[in-house]
Amino acid sequence: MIKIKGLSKSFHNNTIFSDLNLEIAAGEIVAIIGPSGAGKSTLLRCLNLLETPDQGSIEFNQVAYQAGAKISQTQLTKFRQQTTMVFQQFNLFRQKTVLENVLEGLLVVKKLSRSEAEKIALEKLTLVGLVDHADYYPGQLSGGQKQRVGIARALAMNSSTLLLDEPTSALDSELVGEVLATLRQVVLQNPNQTVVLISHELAFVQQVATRVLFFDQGGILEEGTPEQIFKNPKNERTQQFLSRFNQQVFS
Amino acid sequence: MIKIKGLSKSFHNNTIFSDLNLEIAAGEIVAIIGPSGAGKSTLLRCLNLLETPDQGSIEFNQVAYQAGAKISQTQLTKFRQQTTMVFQQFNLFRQKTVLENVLEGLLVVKKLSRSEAEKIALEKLTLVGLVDHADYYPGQLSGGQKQRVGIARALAMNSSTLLLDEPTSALDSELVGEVLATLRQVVLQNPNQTVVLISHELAFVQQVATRVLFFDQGGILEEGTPEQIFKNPKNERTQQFLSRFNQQVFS
Amino acid sequence: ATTVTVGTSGQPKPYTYVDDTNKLTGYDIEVLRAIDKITPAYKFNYKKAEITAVLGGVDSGRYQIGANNFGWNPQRAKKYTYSNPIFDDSYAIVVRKGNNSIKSLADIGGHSIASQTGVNFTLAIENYNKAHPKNQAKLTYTSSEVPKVLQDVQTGKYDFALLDAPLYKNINQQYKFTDLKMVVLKKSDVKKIGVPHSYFLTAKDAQGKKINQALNRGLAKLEKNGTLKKISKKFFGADYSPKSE
Amino acid sequence: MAKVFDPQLVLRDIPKLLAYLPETLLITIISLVIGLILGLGIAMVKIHRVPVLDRLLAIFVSFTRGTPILVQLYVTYYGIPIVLQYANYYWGTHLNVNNVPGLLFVLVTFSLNEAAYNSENIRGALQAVDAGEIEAATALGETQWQILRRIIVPEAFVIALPTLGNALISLMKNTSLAFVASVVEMTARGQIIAGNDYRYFEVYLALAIIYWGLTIITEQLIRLVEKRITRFQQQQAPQPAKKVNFNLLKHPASVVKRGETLD
Amino acid sequence: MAKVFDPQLVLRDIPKLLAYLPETLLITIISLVIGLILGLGIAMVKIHRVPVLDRLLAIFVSFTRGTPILVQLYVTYYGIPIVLQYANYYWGTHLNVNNVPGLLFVLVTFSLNEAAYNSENIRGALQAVDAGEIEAATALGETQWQILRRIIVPEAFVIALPTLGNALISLMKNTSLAFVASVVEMTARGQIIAGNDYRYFEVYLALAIIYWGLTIITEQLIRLVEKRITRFQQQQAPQPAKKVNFNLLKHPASVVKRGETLD
Ligand SMILES: Nc1ncnc2c1ncn2[C@@H]1O[C@H](COP(=O)(O)OP(=O)(O)OP(=O)(O)O)[C@@H](O)[C@H]1O
Ligand SMILES: Nc1ncnc2c1ncn2[C@@H]1O[C@H](COP(=O)(O)OP(=O)(O)OP(=O)(O)O)[C@@H](O)[C@H]1O
Ligand SMILES: [Mg+2]
Ligand SMILES: [Mg+2]
Repeated sequence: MIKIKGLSKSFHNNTIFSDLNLEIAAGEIVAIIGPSGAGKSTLLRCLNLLETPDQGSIEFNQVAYQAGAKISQTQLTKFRQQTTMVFQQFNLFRQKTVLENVLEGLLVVKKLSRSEAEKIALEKLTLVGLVDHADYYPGQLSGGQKQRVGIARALAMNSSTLLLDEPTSALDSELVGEVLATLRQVVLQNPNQTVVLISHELAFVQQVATRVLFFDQGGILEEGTPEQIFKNPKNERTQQFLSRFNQQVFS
Repeated sequence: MIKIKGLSKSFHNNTIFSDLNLEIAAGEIVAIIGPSGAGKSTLLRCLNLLETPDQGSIEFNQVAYQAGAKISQTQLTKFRQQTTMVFQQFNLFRQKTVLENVLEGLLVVKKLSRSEAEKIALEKLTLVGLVDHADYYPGQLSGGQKQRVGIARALAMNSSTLLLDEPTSALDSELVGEVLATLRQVVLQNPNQTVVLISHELAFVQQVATRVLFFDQGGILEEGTPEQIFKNPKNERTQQFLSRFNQQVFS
Repeated sequence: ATTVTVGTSGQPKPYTYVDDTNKLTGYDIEVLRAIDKITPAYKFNYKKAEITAVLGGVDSGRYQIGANNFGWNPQRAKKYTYSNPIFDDSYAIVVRKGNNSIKSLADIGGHSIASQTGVNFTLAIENYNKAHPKNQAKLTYTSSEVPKVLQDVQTGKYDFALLDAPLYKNINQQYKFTDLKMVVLKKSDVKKIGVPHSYFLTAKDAQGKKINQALNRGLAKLEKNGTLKKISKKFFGADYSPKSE
Repeated sequence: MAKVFDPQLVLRDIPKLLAYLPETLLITIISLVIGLILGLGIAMVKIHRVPVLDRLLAIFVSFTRGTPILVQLYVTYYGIPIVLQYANYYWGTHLNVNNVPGLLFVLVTFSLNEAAYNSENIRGALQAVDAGEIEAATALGETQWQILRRIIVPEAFVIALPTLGNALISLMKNTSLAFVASVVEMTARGQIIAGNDYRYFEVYLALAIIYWGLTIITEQLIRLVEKRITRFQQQQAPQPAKKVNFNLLKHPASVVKRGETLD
Repeated sequence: MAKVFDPQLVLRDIPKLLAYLPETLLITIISLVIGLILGLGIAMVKIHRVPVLDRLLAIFVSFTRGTPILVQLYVTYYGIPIVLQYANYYWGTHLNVNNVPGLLFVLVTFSLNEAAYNSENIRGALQAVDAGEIEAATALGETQWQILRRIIVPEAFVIALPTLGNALISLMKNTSLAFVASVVEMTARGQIIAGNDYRYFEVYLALAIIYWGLTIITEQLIRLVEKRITRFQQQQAPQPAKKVNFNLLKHPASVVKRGETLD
């Protein structure tokens, strides 16, 4: 359960969004779509405080963050553990092996014992089909494999919410399928995993999302089930946006 | 008129192709398609001696090259002037402005006067729609604009044959159209310009090529008009190759 | 006893050097050791440093005594307190064998010489050149060591060198310059170069003066009991110890 | 002919000089370590633009890079006592650094010099660390300090190493100036030996051979370290035997309901 | 109290020292230019793996990087005459370097030193030049020499400049060692001054100020050059007013026959 209340964010007088309210129930798979520069990434990055919101509050089941209020390192860590993120550019630790990448958070942040941590890490690597590659370095993997390690690293933290910011847009089209398949599998296997996803892969969004938000002009212009949004968009800008997309994808 | 006779090329015992024969008439637009690693680029690069063939000869109207025979710098320059190349990675001179890029060959190789050279360069830049950007540096251009400068630079040399090695594959899909349109225009406007083209843009190949060669396993497996090759491939490997392509393009 | 630090560069031999057994010794050093023995108020402690650093060290109070075959000159006297003479020096011109044109300081005009900075010989050449603007000696400043300068005289790069006679004898023991000869300068020439003595230096402050007095008392005793003469014989094979008038 | 050059002496001098190798290495290693730590500190101050300190350190770095190290040794070793002498005289204090060993001044000077030279290099390396990895560690919940220690420093080290290696070699050769501050290391020892036998050229040749050897050894060590810490780049891992291929999306028909397991 | 430090002297010394600035600059600039040219040569030999020469130059570079420059000065200034003396003695030749001024030895030593230090840097820069641009120039028909001059060297210069700048500053400070070969530049002049008045500390301070100033000026000059030659990177050109858009392919209907003109 995520509750976002009155959230505002601007960069030097450039307001990205303001007074944004959003509730996401546990187990929802929320896809955010919208034009480039709308602020989708910024919103997502506010959820784990990679960007500091100017105003408003973000509440997870267990912990809350209030913009402007002081927050201790312990609280911050606790807040950040509510979410894990899979990055567009993978952002694997290049000096660490695949296994060490997945272990990192478990050992350093969760402070698990080595054996516990390894058990979890290998489990997640098995899930994404890379347990054979545990001793590879990121530089020795394909883009699709890298992103699957990113997913394993995120899953290992076992946080309630998974944040995905265009997890396939840095991949060649050949590798996109590989990663989307993994994601699909993860999502389908874990009914309680909340997911907030930004993606241009509308086909994918259509298949996995339980709710779609169309984000533009500093706010959520329209929301609904994939069915509603893709087949029957009400807002004119949504229509426009989707028509352009449909052209691009199906041309 | 290009005559390739008995051309062979290998890299340290790895034979890429051998005893290859091919004639291309003036004004033809020959597209070479085929799987990755087949040796398409190597063949194209042999045509301007960026790779030195091991055996065989290459003959243009005016000049000939015989593998193994000594060649003087003057002859080499003359041979290279028969063709100009547009590169996949653009390969613009980054320290030179757009105009200087186009001028380079005119001044240094053709030894034209500054004013003559500028006249030609501006003409070609106008053709590719970048005359406004004459004073930009490559770093300040989009990928599509860079490739159009590459085309202008090649056209300015006014050589009988234009070599294109996947001129759009380093571009975002948005910019591909821009470059293909420019190429199409160039090709259509100059009926005597011979073009040898490697491209994965089969739609484009279909539209502009006068002849298509399917290159694989060290040789030309099949050739014909676009109509023949795309609609009615005879060779099994060609069929296989095109079916995969069609899937990818139209899915 | 108060500990007093002596600064020395460990060269030139035989005034100050480290011998084959890795022990600091030399005429200046052994004289100081002898003074130390008969001066209960102080205890000397020896430190080696690069030559300019020895002078800088006395300036800055790092060393209380400088012992490095220091000669006397007015500029230096402004900065440091001089002890009584510890050594009766003798100066020499070194030329190639067969060169008979330089026999005294008066002959150096038009001849070339390389000399180090901060030594009396260089000042003497500068003074000569000031006095004979039409017939100057060709002076090249250098930071090369003396043996190199002597080698350059031997090869003809320079016409002559000016140095302490005892030093030349020592160097020649090592190099055996077959093509060089030494012309010992007469008393009158020696006076032009400077006071032909060497000294210990102390700082120009109250403490420096006190140490200086102790040094002088010690020197007087050593002269009287013949120790100075003994030390001189040991290092130079001859008596160069100063005689008080 | 006079024996202007005696190659035997070169051989004789080498072991005599090597007896002072520990001093050379001591100065080099201690200055290197302190210099790296201080250099990292300076780099951090620069990156975070700490007011005032930032400017002061910029002047310090500029001075250190802009003046010969010999002069810096003079300024610390002779300048500080002079300042204290004046202080004692005018304010009646009794400050005295004469009992502080010269080695300490040498170490301070070389460490500061090393810090100044390395700070720019370290700053560059720190800033070249992939921002994405820092974000990833942040998102995992690591603290700033953990990120610095676990992600930033190891990566920056790889980037900075070649330049740090060059600085180390310069440092090692510069230790030959320590004699100015009464510290006897190899070069000083060489001067003392030559003071005894007047054989300067031979000693300098012997020193050249030793320094050259040291440099070659150091370069090899650096190369070893480099090889170790860039394992992640070099090693061409065997390509995976089987290519994992989840062909799910290719067949939109095979939609699986949530909660079901695949495979 | 004795005047252990006289700031007035520092001020008096500065102009005296600056009178010898031309010597310092002369040595620096000539050594820099020759060093760059030789360095480029060494780099080319290394890149093209010229047999034998390649190995010899590697030893030369290793020696030069591995030994203090002071020692290198000794080796040339002391060693060459000794070698000739022996040659003359044993083979009866009449070689003589007495008339060769010390400055030449200094220039040779510094140039070679600079060449050795820069060769690696230049090699790295040459190899970092974009292979694609070289291919493009080749395809246009430029000769190897034209490519080197017009494409490779200008690009490599941009890459190498920061390191070359540092080498230049080191060189400038190292010229202070030229006195070993009896060449009087600023530092030597300082020692001569101090040899007269025994005010070493003041002279060294004055030298520090001058070298610092020189370094700052040099750094600014390098920055200027850098700014000029990296125009192509920095200048954020105004975005084009209208975006050119040939919308031809979007409408496959509008196929034009060859030879027809569009627009
Ligand atoms: N650190 C920052 N400083 C200043 N402006 C920023 C910063 N990060 C993002 N912006 C601006 O905020 C706006 C929204 O950016 P954001 O990345 O959230 O868009 P987006 O919806 O994710 O777009 P895209 O689909 O292209 O990723 C953009 O105009 C961007 O330029
Ligand atoms: N310089 C080289 N040295 C060694 N092998 C090379 C070299 N250049 C190309 N090859 C090899 O030659 C083969 C043909 O390469 P080429 O680039 O011509 O293929 P291609 O048909 O253009 O493929 P693609 O569609 O991927 O560009 C490949 O196996 C390649 O690895
Ligand atoms: Mg985004
Ligand atoms: Mg290719």
